[in-house]
This record gives sequence, C-alpha cells and structure tokens, in this order.
Amino acid sequence: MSLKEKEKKIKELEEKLQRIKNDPDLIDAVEGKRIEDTITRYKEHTYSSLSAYDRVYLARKSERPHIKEYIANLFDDFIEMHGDRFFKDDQAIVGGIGYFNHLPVTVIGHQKGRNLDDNMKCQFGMASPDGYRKAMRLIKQAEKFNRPIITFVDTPGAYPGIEAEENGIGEAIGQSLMLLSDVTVPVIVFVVGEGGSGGALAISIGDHIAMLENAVYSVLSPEGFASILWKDTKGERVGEACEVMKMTAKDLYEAHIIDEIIPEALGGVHKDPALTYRKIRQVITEQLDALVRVSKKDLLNRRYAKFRKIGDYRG
Amino acid sequence: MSLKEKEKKIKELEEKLQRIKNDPDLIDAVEGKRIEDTITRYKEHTYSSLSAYDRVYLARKSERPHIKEYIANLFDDFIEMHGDRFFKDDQAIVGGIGYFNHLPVTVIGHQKGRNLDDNMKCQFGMASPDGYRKAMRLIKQAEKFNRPIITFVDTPGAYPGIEAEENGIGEAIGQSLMLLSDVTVPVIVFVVGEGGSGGALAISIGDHIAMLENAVYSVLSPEGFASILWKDTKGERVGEACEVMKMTAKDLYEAHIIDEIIPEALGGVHKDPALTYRKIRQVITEQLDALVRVSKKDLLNRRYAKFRKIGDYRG
Amino acid sequence: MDKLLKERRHRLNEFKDYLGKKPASKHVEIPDGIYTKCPQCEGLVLSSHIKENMYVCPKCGRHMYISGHERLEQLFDNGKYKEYWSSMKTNDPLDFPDYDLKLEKAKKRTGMNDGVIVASGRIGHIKTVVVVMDNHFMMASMGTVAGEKITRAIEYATRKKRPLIIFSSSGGARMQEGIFSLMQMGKTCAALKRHMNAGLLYISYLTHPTTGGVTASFALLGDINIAEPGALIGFAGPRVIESTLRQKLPEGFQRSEFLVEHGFVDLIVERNKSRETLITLLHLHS
Amino acid sequence: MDKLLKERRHRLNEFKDYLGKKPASKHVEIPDGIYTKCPQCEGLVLSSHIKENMYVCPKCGRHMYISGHERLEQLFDNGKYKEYWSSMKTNDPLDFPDYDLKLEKAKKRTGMNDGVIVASGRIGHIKTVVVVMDNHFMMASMGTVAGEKITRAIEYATRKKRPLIIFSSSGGARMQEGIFSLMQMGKTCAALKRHMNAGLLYISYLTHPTTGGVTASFALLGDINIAEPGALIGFAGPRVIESTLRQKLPEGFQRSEFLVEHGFVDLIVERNKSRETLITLLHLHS
Ligand SMILES: [Zn+2]
Ligand SMILES: [Zn+2]
Repeated sequence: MSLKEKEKKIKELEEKLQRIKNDPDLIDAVEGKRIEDTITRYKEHTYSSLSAYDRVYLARKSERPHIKEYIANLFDDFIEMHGDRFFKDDQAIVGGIGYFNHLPVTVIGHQKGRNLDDNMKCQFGMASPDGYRKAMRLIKQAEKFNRPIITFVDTPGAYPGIEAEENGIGEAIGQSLMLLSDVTVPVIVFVVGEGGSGGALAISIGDHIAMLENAVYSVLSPEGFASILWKDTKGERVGEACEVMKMTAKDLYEAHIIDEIIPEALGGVHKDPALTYRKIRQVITEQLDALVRVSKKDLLNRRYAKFRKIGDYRG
Repeated sequence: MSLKEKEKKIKELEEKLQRIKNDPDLIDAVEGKRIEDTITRYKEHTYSSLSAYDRVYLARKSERPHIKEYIANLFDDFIEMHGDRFFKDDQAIVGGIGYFNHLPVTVIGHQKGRNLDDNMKCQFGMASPDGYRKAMRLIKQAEKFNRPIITFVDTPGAYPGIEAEENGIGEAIGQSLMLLSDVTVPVIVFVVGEGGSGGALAISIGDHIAMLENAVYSVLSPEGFASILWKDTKGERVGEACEVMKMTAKDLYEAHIIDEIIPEALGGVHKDPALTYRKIRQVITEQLDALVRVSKKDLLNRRYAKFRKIGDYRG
Repeated sequence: MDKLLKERRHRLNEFKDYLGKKPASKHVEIPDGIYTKCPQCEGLVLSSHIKENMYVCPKCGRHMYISGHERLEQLFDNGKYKEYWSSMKTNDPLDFPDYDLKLEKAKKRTGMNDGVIVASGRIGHIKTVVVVMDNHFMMASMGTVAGEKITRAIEYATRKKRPLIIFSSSGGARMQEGIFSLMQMGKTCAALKRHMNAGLLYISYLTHPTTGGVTASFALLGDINIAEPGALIGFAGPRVIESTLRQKLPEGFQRSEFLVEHGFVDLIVERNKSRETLITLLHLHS
Repeated sequence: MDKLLKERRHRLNEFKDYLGKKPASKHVEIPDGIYTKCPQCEGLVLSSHIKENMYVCPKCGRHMYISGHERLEQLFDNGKYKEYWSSMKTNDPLDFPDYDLKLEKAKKRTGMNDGVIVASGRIGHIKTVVVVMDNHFMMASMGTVAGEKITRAIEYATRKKRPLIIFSSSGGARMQEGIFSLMQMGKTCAALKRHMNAGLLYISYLTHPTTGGVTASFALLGDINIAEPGALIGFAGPRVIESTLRQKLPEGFQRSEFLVEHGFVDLIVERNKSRETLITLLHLHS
C-alpha cells in the first residue's frame, strides 16, 4: 500500500473515531481509548517505516509549510525585497530582510503556491534567471551589510521555458553558485521540501546544510531519473529510483552531503509545524553563534573545503 | 545661407572646375589655378566661421567616421565582444579588446549605422539598457585585467522605447556613471560626433575628455531644447538653441567640461580622417603614458575631483 | 536622418507638453478650510482632512503633492531637523535668457532658492541624512545647485557614516543650465559610489513624478528602492515614447507597480507607512 | 500536482530521447579512406578530407565531433601537451546497477577512464591549462571524476597563475552518481571563483552539445565565452521545453548564434580559426 493510501485509511479511521466519540450511545471511554491506541500504533508503524518514495510523497505535500510560513514563524519585522534590477520580479524566489532574535539577517527561498493561482504566479517554485538574479542581488546586499544569509530550499528545479533559456538560466545558476561559494557572511541552508537539481543547488551553497526529516534532495526528480536511465515512461520504476538515488535526509547525512537532520512531527512537518520551527530556530541560533565568531577568511576556506571534498574516486 | 547650402555650392564649383580642367580647349593652367584659389578661399571662409548650428550639422553627418573605422585605424588585433550576459547583444554599443601600440586596451563606443538597415540594427546609435550593461561588463573586465579603457561617444541619446523602460534604461545609465567614476584603470573619452544627453554621459566619465573640433555635446538635442523651453515645434529657433546651449567643442573647452579639442580637416573629419586619427593616436599615447604612472588611488581621486568641481553656484 | 530629427523634435515637443501639463498632483492647491477635488476619483474632500492625511486622498488613496518641508516634518523624530545650504543659488552658467525671472518666480512661490532640500536629523533615533526634491520649484529639475547640494549631502553622509535617504521627484536635468546640468548626473553618482564603498545604507524613495536625468542617475541606485503608490517613474516621458512608437502604451506603464514587476523597485509604501517603514529599515541596517 | 508530475515525467522522457539519440555529430564515424555523409548537407566527402579539415564539413561548414585528444593536438604548440590525472576512476558512490558495465564499455570505445581530459602546455608560447570534455565517453556527463579533474585543473591554473580554457560538451550531470554529480557543479564554480579572484583569464569554449549541469555551472562563466558555430547550448533540452510548452520552438533556439543574440556568448569561432583566436586572446591577457 502506498503512503497515500495508508494516509487515506488513517484519515478514515480518525473520522470514524471522532463520530463514535461524539455519540455517547455508541461507546464507552475504555473502548474509545482502545480504538485510539490502535490508530496511533498504526500511524507510528506507518511513519516509522517510510520508504524513500514515501518521503518524496511527503516532501511534495502542498500542506507543508512554505517559505512565507517559515519567515512568519522564525523572523521578526521581515520586509520582502523585490526584483533583480534587470528584468523582473520572479515570484518563484522570495527574499528579504528581518531579525532573527535581534540580529538582522537576509532570508531567501523558493516559493511554491498552494492554489492554482499562486502556482501559476510562482511557477510551482521553479525559478527563472530573474529569480536567481534577485537572490544574487540580495546576497551581495547581505555581504555589504555583513548580514548572515538563511536560505529555504523547496523547488522541483529551475523553470524549463523559452524565456528562461533566452535570459540565461544556466548562466544565472552558475553565477549564483560562484557567488555563494565566496560570500563573506555565514550562509545557513535548510532544505525544507523538494531539493531539485541545479535550481535547488543554486541557493544551497552554505556553511551549514540542514534538511528536514522528510525532505528530499537530488540531481533530478526520481521520475526524470527513471525515465532517463531506465526508459521508464510509465512511472513503474520511480519507487526504485527513489531508493537508488539516495535522496532522503538520512541518505544524504550518511553521505556527508548535509550536516544535520531536522525532525518533523509524526506524519510530516505540517502536522505540527511549531515543533520543526523550534528546532530550526535552535539550529540557526547555534550556527550563527558559532559562525559569526569565525574570521571571514576561515569562513571562506571552510566553506570551500566543505564542497571541495565531495567526490568518490580513485587513481 | 546654411552650411548645407554652402557645401552644395562648394561641391558644384568643384565639379565645374573638374570639368574645365579635363577639357584642354576650355582653359589654361593659370586660369584653372585662379578658379581653384577662389574655391579654396570660399571654403576656408565657410569653415572658419561656422556657427554652433553648423557644427551640429557637421557632427551628425553620416559620412563621419564611425566607431568601427576608429577601431580599425587606431587599434591592432581588435576582437569585438558581445552581449550583456543578461538579455541581449545591443548593436548600438560596440566593445572589445585590442592593442594600442603594444598595450592591450578595452574600447567601447556607440555605433550609428550608415544605411537604413544598419540604422535599424543599431537604433541610430541610441543604446538600450542591454547596451550599457554590455559596456559595464567590459569595463569590469578591463578593471580585472588592468586594461585602460578608451570610449568613443556618438549618440543622439539613449533609446526611448517600451522595452528600454521595462528593462530599466535609467538604472543602467546610473549604474554606468557610478561604475566609471570608480574604475581603477585609466579612462580616455573621445566625443567624436553627437554627444547627446545621459546616453552619451553614460560612457563619458573619464580621466581625459577630448572632443573633435566639430563634435557637439549637450544635455539634450537643440531641437528638444528649443521645443521644451520655447515651445518651438517648427524648428525655427533651433539655431538660437545651438548658440545658447554652448554645445560646441570650443564652448565646452572654455567651460572646462572637456580637456582638449582634436582638429578636423577643413570641411570635417571625413575629408581627411587620417589627420584626425593621427591626432587621436597622439592624445592616447600622451595620456596613457601619463595615466599609467598614477597610482590607482590618485587616479580615482583626480577623476572624482574632475567631475566634483563642475558647477556654478554661490551661497 | 531628417525624418529622424523631425520625429525627435516632435517627440521632445510632446515631452515638453508632458512636463508642462501632466503632473496633475502638482496643480492641486489645497487652501485651508475649503473642499478640494481629488484629481483621481474627483471626490470632494475637506482640504484640512487631506492635509491631515498627508495629502493622500482618503477616498481613493491618490498620493498628491506634499511640500518638501512638510514631508521632512512628518519624517524626523518630533518633526525636528537641520537644513543645510538653503541659501545656495545658481550663477546661471549659460547666462540663459529670462532664467533669472523664472527663478525669482519659483522662489516667490515656494520660499526656496532651489527645489532640493538637504536635511539631517534623527529618524527613530538614528541620525540620517535626507534629501527631498520639491517639484513646486521648477519641477525640481537638476541644475548645478541641485547637483551640488545632493553631492554635498551624500559626502556629508559618507563622512559622518550615516544612512542616506533621497526622496526623488524631478522633471530631469535643468535645461537652462545645459551641459552643467548633465554633468550633475555624473557628479552625484560618483559621490554615491563612495557612500556605497563605505558600506553605508542608501534608500532611494521615488515619488511622483521622477523622470529624465534623475531617474538616470541616483534615483534607481538605492540599496533599497521604495516608491509611493502610482508614481510615474521613467527615463523618457510616456508621451515621448508613445509618439515615437505611434502606439498606445500598456496600462500602468512606468508607474510604481510596473517598476516592481520589472524588478527595479523593492517595495511600494503608502505615505502614512513611510516613517514606520523607514525606521524599521534604518534599524535593520544600524 | 499529479498532472505536473506526469508532465515532468513525460518531459524527462523526451529529454532522455534527446540525450540518447540527438547529437548527430556523435554518431558520424569517420573510417579512413572512404566517404562520409555529412549529417547536415548530406554531401559525400572523403573521410580523410574531413579529418584534415578538423572535422568540419568542407561543403556546408558543419562542425562535427572531434575527439578530445585531436583537439588538444591541434591547439597546443607543436601538438605537445601533458595530460593530468588520466587514470582517475569513479568509485561508483551510489553502487548503481550496471554502471560499471557502462563505464567499461565507454572505456573500451574511447580508451579513456572519463570524458574529461586535463592538459597543460604552451599555446602561442603561453603556458595554459586546458580542459576538454569528450562526449564519446558517456556524453561527457559530469560525475565525481569529471568534477574532481576540472576542479584540480582550475586549482592548478590558479596556483601556477595560468590562464584556463575549458572546451565544454556535456549531457549534464551524470545521473548514475546522483547527488554527488550535482555537487560537482558547486565545487567547480567555487574553484573558478578563486581563479577569477586571482585576476586570471578563463575562456569558456562551448561546443556541441553543452546542456544541463555543465551549462548551469562553469560553461557560461568565462571572462570570454566562445562557441563553435551551430552548437546546441542550453540548460533544459529543447525537447523538454517543447513538450512542456506544447509549441514549436523558435528557429535556431539554443544554438550558438541564439546565445550571441541574447548576450551570453562573446564570439563564434570556426574550428580552423580556433588556435589563432585563442593565441590572440591569450596574448592580449598576458
Ligand atoms: Zn481620490
Ligand atoms: Zn556538410
């Protein structure tokens, strides 16, 4: 049974329990408790044995908090900044300035929409060159004012379209990688949902990379991967692709690609966002505390070494 | 009589003389010489008493050398570079790298066309934001490689159009002014034709500003000026505007806006471009010789002071 | 080429029309105690109400002309600020016909010697240098006085390590001072670069209308660009472009919202949120 | 969302088609002494003539596949260069099914351990570090070996203060090494930034086809970007885009000339002018 089906079953059971509870003729307290425990055990079992494919399903859930919720819950006096100063204000990337505790920080992240209208506006979180150029403008501004940068990554990938190619989506991502690799302020990255391809990487070069428990991060979507490598056009081997790609937080932590896993509530971050916000807040606090003490030179050298060492070769 | 009419008359006389000269029955050597002297005197008189309006007429002549001729005649191994890395390759601005004598330099200038086709391609030398952004890219590149910059100014002004406004023509000009004011390599500017408005100024912030004898440089075209200030829509007061605006090389030299006037052949640079190329070559040689000896700090301080002092106020 | 020139002439004529007639907000006089007709919604509002509302129409939100000094009073803590170089006057470098008369008239009308006011004081306790362009003085066009005062303001901010806010509003370069006006664009941008190099904050605050040489120099170079709602902001005037292209311009062309969409303005802030927003931004950068 | 995913899957399938079948130049085998049919003009040309002509069709100018080593021989003075790190092999970090077999096949076909060749030598007497991506080795996709070799090449150039030329050609990131491949984009760009900070010259030379993660990392970041005529250069493959948008792409989309027009390539240089142009550029920057 897929996680989607299991979740449907859980939902049905919970609704049933609710109906029973609300009808005093049908149940006594003891029996209610027993049913409740059964559901809880089923949930625990379901969510403690998630496959990589299940994580992909969870990572893409539209109920998950989006960038604006993270901003609202983690930062004070946030002011959103708009535009790349060349061409456009790409809604697929949100950026601005606010306080973390009492320290000014720059926040940048992908924006996915919740309804079709929003989805269209922000292209399902797939940014165009103008989005990455907006991000770069804000990164340079953060550097000028010595503000740490915190990014939230949640995108299926960069936008594949005529205008995006015309305006140099490849160039924009490359520039962004180069810029972040050398920016003299601390950069903390949170992969909170889907970390897809170069479009995700473009704002993921940082000093500390944390990933939510059910987030995924990969070179390409598992669908694309199965399709390219196995000519699987019907999606029959997507689950297999998810496993083999090692795209879950746990896989990436073990491969030393990310530094930390942020726990989510049972069933996903959206079941209890506050829990995850608290943990993220703690990570930012700890990291800023450590990173602002490091000299700019050491900061850059460490960041360089962090990415420099990724590889697996011999000879 | 306007200069245009006088030039027509000169041309007719010269053609007549040529016909006479070619017919041995019609003339003897002495008489030929006498007619020739008369023409020469008339030419000398005409071109030694040019009004500001006449200079505008000469400055706009399509026969004048354009940027590509200056490049071909002054620099070796020139390689043109294209594109702003954001959006477009604006043909209204030409830029590239070549040798001046044996020193690598970056050359940037406006490009006007000679025929309608070229005119359309390069918008009559009216650059769009992408043109100024291409120039800025090449200026930054010149700074990276410590190459002096030489600019050739010849534009009616920046392009007034929807796309130019959408893409921030004002922002692009402002950025260009800011960048050139602070670039750590020598910048030598030649106003070779029409120096129109912010579109000209954008590549005219330099350490040495030279202007061709018949070039003009002004806050706005005299037509625009007469129209705005005197509601002259029929062009009746354009001549007066030319005088009052003080837009000729001589006026600007006296007002300490430019540093040097480059002589042109009688009748305009196109009558003997080699003469003017020689003089430009000499100016570049002298200036580079002096400017490369100056420390970067002094170079920037002097350039700052040069523009800082322009003004005329009291109190 | 002749056709081009003719067209250019025509365009510029239209531009003049625009400069002379357009900015409706400029002509909304607000005498105390009587009603004023909003140029946008045409509603009648008590003039004193409009003034209390910082010259924003309470019915439709139209941001009308506010004098430079009124803006400064509403911006600085307790309305207190020091003005600099207010007596500076132009020497009329082109000796331009009737320019002196025009200046005299503008002075009588506004009590100022030029459209640019330089002020310094505290905003949310933070010492800040503020420039306001008041377009009741010859459209706050930029001649040598405006250029010099703005440059001095920037240099002062750099020297004192203070943030800088410029409220732009201008018809562009001042024609009567010809090339001297054009050069002020380079001068102000050069000064701004030094302020920027010093790591200081520059907020550009664009108000209706900002065009020409001001748009093409310091007005769009802010670390943060803010615009008032509905302000016209562009290099070439809309009529110039319209008559060049012989086609209708898109709805909202060159308005604040258009500039946000095209990536040149960070945020649109209503006048009654102006002080509050600036205080937040100043603190975030202090 | 499901529809989106389905579409994405469809797109990627098309992308695969593209990667697997498209680059016609890849499949033009040129055995000595017989005729070869040009994939563009379909003319028959003596194979030895094509080889002498640096694999450019003498009839229509089509730039066909040239092996990495042949390119290097034609580029360096007297065809002499030193190759680095040629024995480096991947450890197959994902332990990916059948990847080892694929690698073995590619090695047999090309004699190389990876599609990236790093070389150093003199070009017009100037010591230069050169990287060539040879797409006969698994489309020269970038896995950890390609990423490591390119990074070492850049670091070597930085350390020795030498100019760097990278001839790109790639299907993008190597899928079989998953996230490790993606990270090579960041690694190479970080190394490039240090080369740039040192004031050294980087010429990116784009050849057919350059797509995906190579386009979106170092390939468009040159101080000077050069392209071979008619090369396909893009992030998303044209079929991916076409099937997403369900419309015909414009003529010449993502070809070298298109990139010049849109401002991302400085110049298009024909292969027989390549060495001469690079010598001029190297000298201008030495
Ligand atoms: Zn109203
Ligand atoms: Zn052919």
